[in-house]
Formats: sequence, C-alpha cells, structure tokens
Amino acid sequence: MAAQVSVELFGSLTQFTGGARTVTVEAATIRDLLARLAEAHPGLAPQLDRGVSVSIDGKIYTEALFQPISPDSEVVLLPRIAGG
Amino acid sequence: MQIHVATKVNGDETEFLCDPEETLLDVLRDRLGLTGAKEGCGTGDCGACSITVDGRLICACLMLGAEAQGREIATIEGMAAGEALHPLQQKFLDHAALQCGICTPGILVAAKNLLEKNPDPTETEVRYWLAGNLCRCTGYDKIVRAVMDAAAEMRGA
Amino acid sequence: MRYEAPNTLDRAVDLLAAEGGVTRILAGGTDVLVQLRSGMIEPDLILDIKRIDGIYDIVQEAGGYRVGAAVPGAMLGEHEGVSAMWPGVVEALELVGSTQVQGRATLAGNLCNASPAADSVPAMIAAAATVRLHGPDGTRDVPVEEIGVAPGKTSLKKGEIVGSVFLPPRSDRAGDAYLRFIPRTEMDIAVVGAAVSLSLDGDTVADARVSLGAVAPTALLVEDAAKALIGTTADEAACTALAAAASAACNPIDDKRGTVDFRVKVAGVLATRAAKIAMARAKGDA
Amino acid sequence: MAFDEYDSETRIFSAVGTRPVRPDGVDKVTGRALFGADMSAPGMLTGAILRSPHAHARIKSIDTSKAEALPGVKAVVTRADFNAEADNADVLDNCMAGEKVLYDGHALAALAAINPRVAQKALRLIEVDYEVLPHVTDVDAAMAPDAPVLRAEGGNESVPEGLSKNVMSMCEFGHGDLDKGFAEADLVIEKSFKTAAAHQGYIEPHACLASLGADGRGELWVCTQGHFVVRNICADLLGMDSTQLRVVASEIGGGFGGKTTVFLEPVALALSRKASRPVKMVMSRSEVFRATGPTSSTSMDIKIGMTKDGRMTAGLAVNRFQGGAYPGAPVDMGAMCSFACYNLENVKSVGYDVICNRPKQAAYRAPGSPMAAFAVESVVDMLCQELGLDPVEVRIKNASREGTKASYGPRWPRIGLEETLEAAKAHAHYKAPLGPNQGRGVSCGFWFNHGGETSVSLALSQDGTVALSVGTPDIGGSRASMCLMAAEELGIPYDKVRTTVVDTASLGYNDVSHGSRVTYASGLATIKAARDAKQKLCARAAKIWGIDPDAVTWEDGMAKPSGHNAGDHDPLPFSKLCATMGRTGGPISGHFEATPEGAGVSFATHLVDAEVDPETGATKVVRYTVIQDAGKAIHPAYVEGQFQGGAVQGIGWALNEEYIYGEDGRLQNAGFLDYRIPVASDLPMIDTEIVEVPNPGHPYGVRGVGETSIVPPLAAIANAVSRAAGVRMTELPMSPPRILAALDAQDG
Repeated sequence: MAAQVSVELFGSLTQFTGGARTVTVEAATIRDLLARLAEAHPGLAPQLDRGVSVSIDGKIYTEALFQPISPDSEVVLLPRIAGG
Repeated sequence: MQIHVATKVNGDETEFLCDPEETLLDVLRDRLGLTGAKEGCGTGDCGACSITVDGRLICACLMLGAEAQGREIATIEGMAAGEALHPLQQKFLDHAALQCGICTPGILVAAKNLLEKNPDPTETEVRYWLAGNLCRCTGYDKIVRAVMDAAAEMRGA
Repeated sequence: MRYEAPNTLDRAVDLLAAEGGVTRILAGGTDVLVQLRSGMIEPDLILDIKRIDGIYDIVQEAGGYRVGAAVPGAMLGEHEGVSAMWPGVVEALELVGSTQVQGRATLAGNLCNASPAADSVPAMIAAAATVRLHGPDGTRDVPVEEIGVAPGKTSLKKGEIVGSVFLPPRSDRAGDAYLRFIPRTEMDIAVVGAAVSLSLDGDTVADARVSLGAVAPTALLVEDAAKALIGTTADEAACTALAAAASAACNPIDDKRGTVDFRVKVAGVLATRAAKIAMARAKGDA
Repeated sequence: MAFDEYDSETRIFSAVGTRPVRPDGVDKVTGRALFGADMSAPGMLTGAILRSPHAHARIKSIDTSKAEALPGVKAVVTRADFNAEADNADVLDNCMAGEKVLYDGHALAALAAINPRVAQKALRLIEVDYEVLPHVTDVDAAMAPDAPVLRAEGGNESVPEGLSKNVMSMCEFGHGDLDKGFAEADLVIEKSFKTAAAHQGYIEPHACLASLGADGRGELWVCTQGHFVVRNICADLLGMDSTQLRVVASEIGGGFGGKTTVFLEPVALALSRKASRPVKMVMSRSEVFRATGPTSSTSMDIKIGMTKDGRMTAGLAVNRFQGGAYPGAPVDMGAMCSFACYNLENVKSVGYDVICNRPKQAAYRAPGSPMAAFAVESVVDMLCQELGLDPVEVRIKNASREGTKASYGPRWPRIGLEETLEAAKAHAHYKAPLGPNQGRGVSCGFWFNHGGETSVSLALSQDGTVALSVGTPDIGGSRASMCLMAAEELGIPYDKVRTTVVDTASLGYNDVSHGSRVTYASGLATIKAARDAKQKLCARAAKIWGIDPDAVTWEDGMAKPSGHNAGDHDPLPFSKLCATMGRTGGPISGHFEATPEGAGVSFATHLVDAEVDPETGATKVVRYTVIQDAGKAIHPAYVEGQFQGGAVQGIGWALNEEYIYGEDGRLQNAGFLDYRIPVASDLPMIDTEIVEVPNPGHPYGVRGVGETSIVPPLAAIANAVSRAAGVRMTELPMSPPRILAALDAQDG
C-alpha cells in the first residue's frame, strides 16, 4: 500500500504545478513517483521524459526505478545528473 | 614519385620508400610500424612526436621522411635496453608521472636528450626544456619530479 | 611535389630558376611543414638546402661571424663566439618555438618566412646583420631590414636563396638584447618583440639600433628610439623617451594574440627593459 | 544492508592506500601501448571529412562526382548514408550535417581513399553550393530578440515567453525569500561575469579504425571514454543491431569529458560499409578544435548579501550558457553548483541553455561547475575584501555541512567541505608571506559525482591469479586502483591481479568513464565481484571439509573454519582453492552487474598565490595548493595526479585558454599554438593534500576525485590576480591584454 510522498520540485517546474513548489503523490517507489507526477501534472511529462534524478534523504538516484520511498523521506526532484 | 631513403633507426639500418609530402612521423608510424611517437598536433606545438636525429631533439612531424637519408634516428622504442628500462622510464613509473600516457614517449625522449646535455638540471631548466611537450593530465608536477630524480640517480650511478 | 636536396648553392639556384611552378626552400622546415600540412601551400618543388656544402658552417669573417643558412638555434646557442658577441641575436633565435624546434629552426628561415612577429628578425636588424643572397645573377649582400616587405612576402627575386647571415663585428663596450612578450612562458608567437643593440663610449651610449617586432606589417628599425638613447647613459629620462618613441613607432593590429593598445604600450616597456639589459652587457655586468 | 554502503570504518587496509607501479606502465613508457591512431588493418583505407567553412549556411547541393572519380577514392558518404530515423538525431546531425551547416568545421561529407594524400586531394574535389546565413557566436548576442535563429522550432516547454528562439531551456533552483535575505545584509554586491569556451585539450586527437561488412557485422577500435555508448549510438546512426557491432576501447590519450560521445566513429563505419574495407580515421588538431566539444562559454550575473560578521544572507545567480549548435549546455548542472558550497536560507539560481553557431559542446570535467564557481566565489571574495574578513573563515562560517539544505534541494549527507577549509586554514601556504605584486586567492568547489550502469567479471585462474574484466576505459590509472581493490578483498598480492578493459562483446553494459565514476562504481563492482568470488571459494572449502558453507570465513587470503564448532581444518589458501577448482565444482568467477547509486559528492578548497606584472599584465602562478576530499584514496599518487591535473587545466582556463571567433564566425585559433594550454615552464609544483571523509555510498568510502579539482581554480586564480593587481577581473581568460586594460582603466 503506497503512502503519500511529498516531492520538492525545482523552481522552473512550478509553472506546471500551478506554482506549487512541493506536490504530494501516492508512491512507494521512484517508478510510482514519476508515473504519478506525470499523471497529476501532465506539464511535467516532457522533463520527466528527458530524464531526472531523484534525491531521497540526500542520496541521489539516477536509474533506480524500484528504489523504495518511505512517507517521511525528504524527496527532491532534480535534473538528470551526469558528468565529464 | 616515391623517394628511396636509407637511414638508421634505433641503431638498425632501415630503408623505406615514401612520398615527398610524407613527414618522418608518417614514415615511422605508417611505414615502419613504430607508433611510439604520437601525432598530437602535426605543427610542432605539442612534442608528442619527439625523436632525435643525429642526437638533436626534434619533432618528427616537422621533418620530411625524405630528409632522413643517411641520418641516425632514435625513438622511444629504442630507449630501453631489452628488458632493462632506462632510469627515466623507471622513475616515471615510480613517480606516477603519467596518467593517459600519450605524451609520455615524447617527454621521455626529450628528457633523455636533456640529461645527455645537462646531467644536473635545475627544476627551471627541466621545465623550460620540456615546455614544448604538452601534457594535459598531470600538471607536470610528477613529470618534473621524475626527471629530477632520474638525473640524480644517473649522476650517482 | 618534387623533393630535391642539392649539394651546392649553384645547383640549388639552377633548380629554383628552372622550376616554373611554386617553390619552397626547406631549411629547418618548422614553418614550411606546417604550411604544407595545412594545405596553405602546395609547392611543386621543395628544395632542401641542408645537403649544401658549408651550409651548417659558422665562420669568423672580418671580425664578425658568418652563419650558414641551415644552422639551427641549438647549434648557434652552442657556439661560444657568437653567443659572446651577439647574445641578443642568439637568445632571440632560441626563443623561437620549443627545444624541439630549436633543433631545426634557422635565422635564415625565420627571416624568409617573413612573419612580422619573427623573434630573431628584430635582433638581427638591431645587430645590423646582413644576408648573402645567391641567385641567377650572382650574389648580393642585403641588410636584414630590407628582406621582409609584408607579412609572408620578401624582397628576394625569383631564383634567389639565402646562403648565410652575417653578424658584423662590434666593440668590446657593446651589448645587445632581445625581449618579447608572450602570454605563456614558452611556445607562443611574439605579441610584441623589442631588440636593442648599443655601444658605449665610457658610460654614454655612442651608437644604438632599436628594432620592434609584431607591431607593424614588418619588423621595424626605429631610429627615433635609437636617438633617445644615443648620447645618454640610458637613465630614466632616456628610457622614458625611448619607450615613448618605441610606442609611437607602432602600427599594430588587433588580433587573436593581442590588442593595439596592448602592443603599443608593451613595445615601450620591452624596449626599455631590453635597453637596460644591453647596457649591462655592454658594461660587462651581465 | 544495501550493496553500496560504507562498511570499512574500522578496517585496516593492506593494499589500498599504497602506491604500486601501474599495470599499464611499462607499455606506456616504452611506446608499446596502442592508442586510437596506432592500430592498422590489412587493406585499410584512410577516411577524411569535408567540413564547412561557414558558421551558418543552408546546403543547397553537394556534388561528389569528381571526388568519386579520382583514382584511389573508394567511397564517399553524405547524410543520406545514415539512418534517417535515428533516435540520436542531434548526434547524427553533428556528425554529418543535414539541411544546414551550423558552425565552422561542421562535417557534411566524407570519403575513404587509399592513403591520406589521395583523401585530402579528393576532399578538394567535392563541390558544395551553400546559401550563407547570418550567424551568432556570443551567448548574450544569441539571446537577443533579433538574433539569427538556428532552429525555427525554438526551445522546450520550460522557456518563458518572450525569449529568443535560441534559448533551448530554462531551469531554476533554490529556496527561501531573496528580498528578505538581501534586506538582512550589511553589504550586497552584484556583479556580472563572462567565461570563454575552453577545450578539453586532450593530446590524442580522436581516432578510430572501423570495419563493417556486407553481412552487417562490424568491428570498431576507438579511443573513447565509453565504448558501450559508442556501440549503441553508432548502431542507431547506422540502423544496425547494437550487438552486431563489437567495439574495442584502445588506450585513450586523455578525454576529460570530450570523448564521451561520437564524431568520427559512425562516419568511419559508414565508409567501411560502402567500401567493404577497413577505414581508419584520425582527426587533425585543427579538426579537434573546430568540430569537437569545447565546453560552454558563459555569461553570469551574481548577487550576494553578507552581514558585517561574514554571514551570507542571500544569493542569486543567473547563468547563461551557450552549448554550441545543439541543446545541452550543462547550465542545469552549473546552476545547481552555483551555491552548493554554502548553507543559504535564501537562494536562487537560474540557468538558460542557449544555442549558437559553434561546435556542440561536450562534457568537460565537472560540466558547468567551474564557471558557476568562478562567478560566485569571485563575489564572495569581493565581499570579504570590502568587509575586511578572512576569506577562509567566511567560507567556514557559511559552509554546507551534513544536514544543511543544499541550494538545489536535498539535505547533505556526510560531506567534507569544512574539513578541506580547516586544512586550508592550517596549511603553511595560507600563512606564508606574499611578495610585491602578489595576491592570494581562495576558492571552494563542488561536484556531484556519478554512479552509472556497471558490470565487471572477476575470473580466477588455476595458478592463483585473477583476471578482472571491466568495461570502463582507463583514463587516468584506474586499472591500478581496480587491481588494488581486488587484491585487498581477496587478500592476494597486487601483481596477481590483471585488470583489462574488455570489448563490448565480453561484458554487460557499462556507462561511460565520466562523472568521476570509475574508481567509485567500477571499484565498488570490483569489490562486490571479489566478495562474490570469495563466497564461492568458501563454498568450495566447505565442500572439501565437508562442513556447512556458512561455517567458513575468508581471512588474509585464505578460507578458514569460522570457529571451533566448524571443526579443525587447516586453512585453504586462495592459490590452493584455485588450483583445484576444476575438480571441486568448476571454474570460479565473481560478478557484479548493477547501477550503484551512492556516488559521494566531492568538495575542494584551493589556495593560489599569483604575481601580476603591472607593466604588461602578465600573471605568474607562484604557489598552488589543492585540498580535496577523496573519501578514501585507493592509489594516492593517482589521486594527487587528478588534483594536480585538474588544477592546471583550471589555471589554463583562467589565464589563457579561449575559443576566439572572428566576425566571419570562423574559429581563429584552431591549434595548440594559439589555443594556449599551460606548458611546464608556466607552472610551479602543485601541492596537494588529500582529505578523507568517507563516502557513505561506497564500501571503502571512495568518492570520485577526477572532476572537482577543476572547479575552484578559475575563481582562485581570479581572486589572487584581482588582489595582486588591485582591480577586480570579471572575464575569463584573464589574458595580459585584458589585465593591462583593466589596470589602465582604473588609473585613467
């Protein structure tokens, strides 16, 4: 049973959430989170398709769709992190 | 028409045919299979193709193959004596004086030429002698240390 | 493309004269090979002068030195006589390129490439050096400052070739120096070059020549700058006048290596610094 | 416990932390090592590319008939010879232009001939009819409403209304209330900055040898940071199955991010397919500069507020990065890095990704972060100067630390910024007196680091040695680190392990060697594969002893009964278990295939003393010290090497390196003569201090170290030069003409 998770978005995404900086969706994993976000806020879909990283309690995940998220976790959406 | 050239490479009598436009670097790499000298720029600005001709340090990219007639050429491939590394080669390993290693053959050839002329160089002399050998990985610190250390060891030996 | 490496100057002149297409002289090759590779030149004949008898000779002549056209910087620097008499010329040639380039690059080649930024050219001009040209009509001696006429262009006639550079004799109370400005410490083309050659009468400058590079289409012989020094002890007032005259002579361009303002200002700075070194050398202090 | 967690708090290392000779060392000092351009094949042709002389033009027609007719020419390709449906459309367009050429040096045709001379001659016979279009190469000019437009479709949904169509995307990060924060400050400084595009400057030009047969099976030898990615992209661009292409990574002569994509490779394959012969392609240096990735040039506005006692109250950064002719400038990374070093209640960082008529930018060591740090750290220094505060103390006071909220969102896990600052404060360098015309600069820097998809295989041999196969090209000595970690885990000597970077047919997928990920991710994979092998070895020992596998432990390179209850058995050493493995159950290999997600961020503090000649504007770097958190240094000599190399690349970027475009939109300095990377005589020794604050996401605590080292130098040098010269430098490079002009402007 998935719980409600609060996700902090980065500033430029707030134009697609009616200005909300933090949105709440029902999610148990990163996969759920991304799917629910796209459903609830279709304007986010292009950015989600281009790729994002998700920070859960300060640890940044770039690929791990099945990473569990607990309801009290601090969750932050980030652009996809890469490197040189 | 191709030019016939007879020369000596790392002590071996060598003959080759080349086009007049071909550089000595082209000849070494493409005709003689000696790929230790690298082409980093083709304009004498990086030193990756450093070799010696009659004992003078030069860039092989700035000399035509045709000019090699009767000369004595030394490349990185001739630096170690069989299994025994030259002290510079060993010091480069000991000091981790290479990262990617593309500049290493040219730097070793240049450093060997320096120590033959000046067995006890200062840090500044090493840096200026090697100014024509670009290294993008190391910041030169460990290279300079390795050359100084090799010089000290060779003076002691 | 044809490659020829004749053994005599006469043969070299004949080959050059007979070639109807584009020719290039190959001395050190440090410019020619770069131009070949980039496709900037497509010569029909490359004439390698390094097999010519005597082309590597440095000989004493009339109290000065005659330097063969194929003598590279490394060899010139190893020559004690030339280094003692014309340290400014030697250090100027030794500034060209890397140690590797020093194994090949020559005074004659640096001159005939006709770059306004060539390091050895201002030094040779300040030294009142001449070159001996060999051509179909015989030989002639020409002051260095008359060789370059525009970037990449010389006054050499069809079939002519530089056989040697002559560095004239000078008094014991004389000195020369060359300084250039580059963004790094090595490997760059001069943004500004300044050469000063002077001789002393007591502590007073009796005669001087000042030449600047990279501040005009060709290297300049700046007589006003020399005048600022002559008759002085190269004191601060003289140096200020020298700097002003040097800066005033500049006619530079803005390019990827420097700006007009920078070149004008630094030409004065370097001329002054070079004059101080030349003074010290003339006095035997350096 | 997750596989990627630190488990070595009390561990005493034996191999890790030592400085053995690297396994590829002898090959590299004797000239035997084979790099991209060093391979040849029977019947090989030479490929060459025709490049646009125009910054922006429509290709009306290309006539290759004369080139094809030249004796010795075996194949000619243009865009039509590639997959029109490629997923990587921008990459394809960058490798081979379609309707338009978008920058000076853009490829638009290629051919293969029997030798380089014929190939060059043939290139000149290709006739192209161009319609030259207006161009723009400056980031601010490209954002102007009337700028020439490169792509009619404009940017994505994130771009606000009213901006130029050259703005591809916008991003924004931060939290708090800026107005409130600035109101709390005693001093607010606002300043604009610009940085020039810098090239990665690897000494080895791009090179490859391709062979693609009529049966659709191909082989590719290439110098790259990631041969699996090369395989996938080439397969896409050529419309073939990825596994039909086997890619072998040669030794690589430097990459620094610039060899994480493809340029020549798909072209060489297309030529080979058409000619049915192997084709070798090697870029000239001028091609490297004109057509491969430099980093972005940038324009940035910074505003920071500070109280008299040095507390930063608010920070605002607006970053405009041009990324060449295609979207993808690392401005999102840059904007996230702007204030990463500082614990700010009120912070905002904005980024605009802008295209213009320059080569497509490629990643360069901590992409985006050095420029962002240059601007922010310069303003921090200005505030310190004006308020009379110590720049290290101020940074300690405001430093990000465990539990504080990063300017880009998350709370920090365990990080080492404060430790690097304390080390700087205590360092002899920071206390040393300065000479005339000298100034001291301080800067901090940050980079995320990356994990990425990783596979390794660790095969045991009967003689007690280990063959470790990895898929991440070794760009700076990583094979030595892998050998050390495998030796550490297995308890065997370093020289009993051989690490090989194997081809794409020999191992599962591996991400590119980027993001400072190799020692972290392939290292973690190696440790886990070794643990997997140890478990199998213990199981064999259990079989031999006839006891339960759980009753066997691995210690000091031997299987031992775990306690008295397990029975009295002589320990079985690694070599003995290997010797008998064929008869005790068969070959043993350890494996790891996963995507480690615990990459630890790395912070650094740099100190530099610079001397400025007030008459010429020339800068000399007199002393330089790098202090960086490595988490755990596996091979300290190569960690130091990363610190030193990054610092010197940053010095070059700060002082002399820049892409210079003429009014005609052509690159004016496409060579090492006028693209001035530092030479040996420009530099002092680069002192290093390795700080070790373990990364919670790696068994040994490793943090990537390759990228952070290039982040602080731009600002550190700018701060030193500005203090030495007495005038604030806000534009890179700080070339002598620029410094002299600033000095004159101040005097005037």
